[in-house]
Amino acid sequence: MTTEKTEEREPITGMEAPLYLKYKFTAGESTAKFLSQLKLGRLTGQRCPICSQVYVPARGSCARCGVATNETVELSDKATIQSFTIVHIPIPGNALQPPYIVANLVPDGANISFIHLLSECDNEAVHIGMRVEAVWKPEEEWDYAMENISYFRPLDEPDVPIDEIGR
Amino acid sequence: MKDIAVIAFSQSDSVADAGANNEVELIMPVVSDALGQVGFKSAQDVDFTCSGSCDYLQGAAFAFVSGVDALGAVPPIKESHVEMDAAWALYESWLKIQMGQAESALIYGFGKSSPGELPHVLTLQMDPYYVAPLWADTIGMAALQARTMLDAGAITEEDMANVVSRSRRNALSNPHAQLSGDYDVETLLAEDTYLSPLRRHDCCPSSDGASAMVICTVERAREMGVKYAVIRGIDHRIETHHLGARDLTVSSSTRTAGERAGVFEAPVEVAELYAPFSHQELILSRSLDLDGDVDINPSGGVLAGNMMMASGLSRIGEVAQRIMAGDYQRGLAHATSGACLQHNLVTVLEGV
Amino acid sequence: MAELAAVIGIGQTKYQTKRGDVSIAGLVREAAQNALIDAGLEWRDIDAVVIGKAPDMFEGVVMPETYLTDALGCNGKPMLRVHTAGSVGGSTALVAASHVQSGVFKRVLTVTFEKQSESNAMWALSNPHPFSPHLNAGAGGYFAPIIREYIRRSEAPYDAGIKVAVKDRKHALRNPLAHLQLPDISMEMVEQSPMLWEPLRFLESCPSSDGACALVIAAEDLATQAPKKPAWIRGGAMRSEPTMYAGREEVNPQAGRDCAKDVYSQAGVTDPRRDLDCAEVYVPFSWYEPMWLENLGFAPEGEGWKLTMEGATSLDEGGDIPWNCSGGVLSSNPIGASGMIRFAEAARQVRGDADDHQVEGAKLALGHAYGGGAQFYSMWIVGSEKP
Amino acid sequence: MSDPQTEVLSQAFELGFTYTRSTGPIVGRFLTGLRDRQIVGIRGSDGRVIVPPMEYDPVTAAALDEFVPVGQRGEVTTWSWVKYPREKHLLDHPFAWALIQLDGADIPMLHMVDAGDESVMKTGMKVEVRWADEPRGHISDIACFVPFVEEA
Repeated sequence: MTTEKTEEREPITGMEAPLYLKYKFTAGESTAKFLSQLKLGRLTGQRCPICSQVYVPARGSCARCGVATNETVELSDKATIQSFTIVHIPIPGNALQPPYIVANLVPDGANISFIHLLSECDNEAVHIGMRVEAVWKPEEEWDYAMENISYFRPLDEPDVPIDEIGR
Repeated sequence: MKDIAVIAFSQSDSVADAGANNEVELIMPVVSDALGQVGFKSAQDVDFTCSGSCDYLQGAAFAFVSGVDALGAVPPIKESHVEMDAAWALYESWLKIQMGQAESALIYGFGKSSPGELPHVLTLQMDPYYVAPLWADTIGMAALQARTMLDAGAITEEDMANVVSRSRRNALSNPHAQLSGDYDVETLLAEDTYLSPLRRHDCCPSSDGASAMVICTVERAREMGVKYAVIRGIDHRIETHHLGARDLTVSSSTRTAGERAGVFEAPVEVAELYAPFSHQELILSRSLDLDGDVDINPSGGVLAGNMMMASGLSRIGEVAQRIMAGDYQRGLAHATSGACLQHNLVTVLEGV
Repeated sequence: MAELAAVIGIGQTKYQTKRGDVSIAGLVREAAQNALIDAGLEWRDIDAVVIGKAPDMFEGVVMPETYLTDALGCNGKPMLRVHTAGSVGGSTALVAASHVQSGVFKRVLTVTFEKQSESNAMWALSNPHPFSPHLNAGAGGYFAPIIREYIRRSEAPYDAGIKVAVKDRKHALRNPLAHLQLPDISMEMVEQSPMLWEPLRFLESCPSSDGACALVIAAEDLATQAPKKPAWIRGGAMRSEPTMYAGREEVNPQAGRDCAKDVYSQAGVTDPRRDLDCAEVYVPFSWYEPMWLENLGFAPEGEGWKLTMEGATSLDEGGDIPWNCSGGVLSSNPIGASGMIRFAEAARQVRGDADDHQVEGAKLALGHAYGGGAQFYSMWIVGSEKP
Repeated sequence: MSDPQTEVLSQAFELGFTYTRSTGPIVGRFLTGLRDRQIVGIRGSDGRVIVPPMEYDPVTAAALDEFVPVGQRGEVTTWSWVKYPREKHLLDHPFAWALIQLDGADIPMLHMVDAGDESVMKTGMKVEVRWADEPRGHISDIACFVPFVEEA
């Protein structure tokens, strides 16, 4: 390398730092229970021994009471829309084309919502209180994953009054 | 400063892999146990809650957010979090009580190091331009420090083995310990080096676990009629991040923290030192003027089990419990963070 | 009783997409040095340092206090690192204040920062993890359904959010440190910006910024000797609640209401709209202004949007209770620092030191921050006079 | 319903990002030097030369700016022997971590010594830089240090 060449180069002002760490993640007991049931095509929640509210997906405690939840409850795969948003940007690493609907859904038998996708619907017609049902992937593709449910789609049922959602 | 009372402490076992336990499942048993020791049911029964944890241990952002699910935080609670060992969460809580905004506090720390490669997770604590890109690992750095001590004639390999031998032996009576046993110095020294000059047994194990503590004003502890140990002083100090700019054979920050916490005002009978490597216990004891009469690491210390983010709080709990049980009247506890004892906290505890 | 404490120095960096001219330490140092200069102090005058930031994954530096010790003159001093999600900037200021209010220290430096350009905010805030569905296309995807529920309940006009987006960007034009400088901002421009998460448009969302903010907090005896007017801390409060629990009120969270009540009672505020002169409130998405107007008691439930639409929160429209005169989070958002910027800007107002975005004669101001799933809150009230 | 038998679910994943760091003038100057196969230190408040250059003095906290060129040879002040390199380590065979005080510097720097065998390592030994084939402005432009025997 010649000195001349050196002088032509711009001073260093930045550097790349590729920091990649490997982990082996083990799901918590309550998550493992939930996912084991999902692999069988069943949506389950857990009931709080104190306030009796049903959590889905359960994380091992009733966040309100601060106690462990141990009783598993099978839930319906029908749900009510608690709220939703129409998303116009892609999810990183997901093939889904915008616009799509992400909804907070309360499954029948539970008192809390989780987030999932809504499809087979007219985006403009989606509303709070609307009834929906899970569309499952083919059974042979079931894994320990919420993605076993591809999405939810509207059900031909009357809306749930807004103050009764999750009650 | 007001004297503040430690009234309850609980810790999990130190285990190599807590497996199917998420944050909530790790925290809830120790939090409920600590609260239960003084008849409390949830975080609603204290004025303030503060925790310590580190997202990078498990590789998920906001691990501490889930921690709130273990507390019964409805109605909402006064709560805070440090991305540090929970010994510093105790410090924050101690300030809160000193300023009169709380009379009692729940402190907890938790860590699950098993999913990752801890010596490299902690690489990312070091200088991001000069050191982290070399993937300098924490064991390698500690070994540099040990060599400095050996070269200076400040310690011998036998001294290091003695520390390990005592730690493992003390850990025999600690039901939470991950490593314990009777090992004589000769057997230990016969082992080959692992990251020279360190042997494997000179390095703490990596453990999963959690611990929790309840503190309150001394007045409150008296009203409640519970046993307590008094925090007479607590202080922490940090040093430069450039390893080459430090005298690695001493811990000046521990010394200063010790002075500020009042360690040297009267003799201590017991000390729990957060020394992840055997030679560091020797550095710490010397920086704190601990002589042969002091019981050092009666629990076995972190060489018997090192729950990252909880072990510092556990050191304080170990001393507090012994004082509450009447085994000792005055002791100190130490916590550390960073490479080669960069950041150190010292607490002085006394009996009533 | 707590000792009196006051802000005697404030330092900020310029906020921008990428501060390519400084290292992480350089960024933090710039704010800290500015705060020391403002306070007329040297590094040796500082007793302890408290830092705060959001997840370490933003910069890939674990527990960064260990690396930042030299940049902040901490050798041999105590250094603490706070992390309470998005509210961290506010919580860090409160923890720093407690170092002084406890009587343990006389002068404390506190700094918060984020150098978001080192990675990517969407990744750093929710990196994919095994066994958890990854459906969250950014923070807006989480908050948009809650906003939709607010609009349903309050029957707010569709353009209340647009109005906030314009108002805060107009305020930013008065603040040279603000990241977004959009001289042509208008209702049409915001309305025509791309829809991201209905009902939130691109210009109704906060940017991603590099930046740092610092404060020097001192005990009463030293604060009265400070070269510039101190901002007296009249109250400080924090509250947390779980992200999800059955029956949780997400639109108007109880933790926010309780936190406000607590800080108001400490400062003797009974009617915030009347008693406070201005507020710096964490509004990362436009609709959170009307929502927080209600949550913080500036307006009855369901009527926050009316204040926004009337111009009550606008400095340019001569509103009686200007919110976010600095341009707010909608104009600058280095996440870990955003809360402290609110606290600092409230202090600038009562020091009479807010330059072109000064609210004339401001005596009492609120600084507010929130984080997580709108579940962590920290607030303070600062005043031009001692309590 | 009865609880199903719970399975333990584990899965490997990688957490990572290629961070784009801006260096600022001090770190940048050092890295620029490395690209040209030169090493610079910085003069601290007490006159001591610190390598790699710190942006701020560890004692006085002053912003530092006086660069001082230092040598490419130096002395090992302490070392440790990595018998079992980890996957991330830059050398795939046993090596030493060392603090190395370069000629003209007062504060030693951390780097690796490729010594072949632990028995070669001695505190106080002389080492010299082995440059990367294509320096690019990165701390690893110093591929490592190697033992250096002074000619008689």
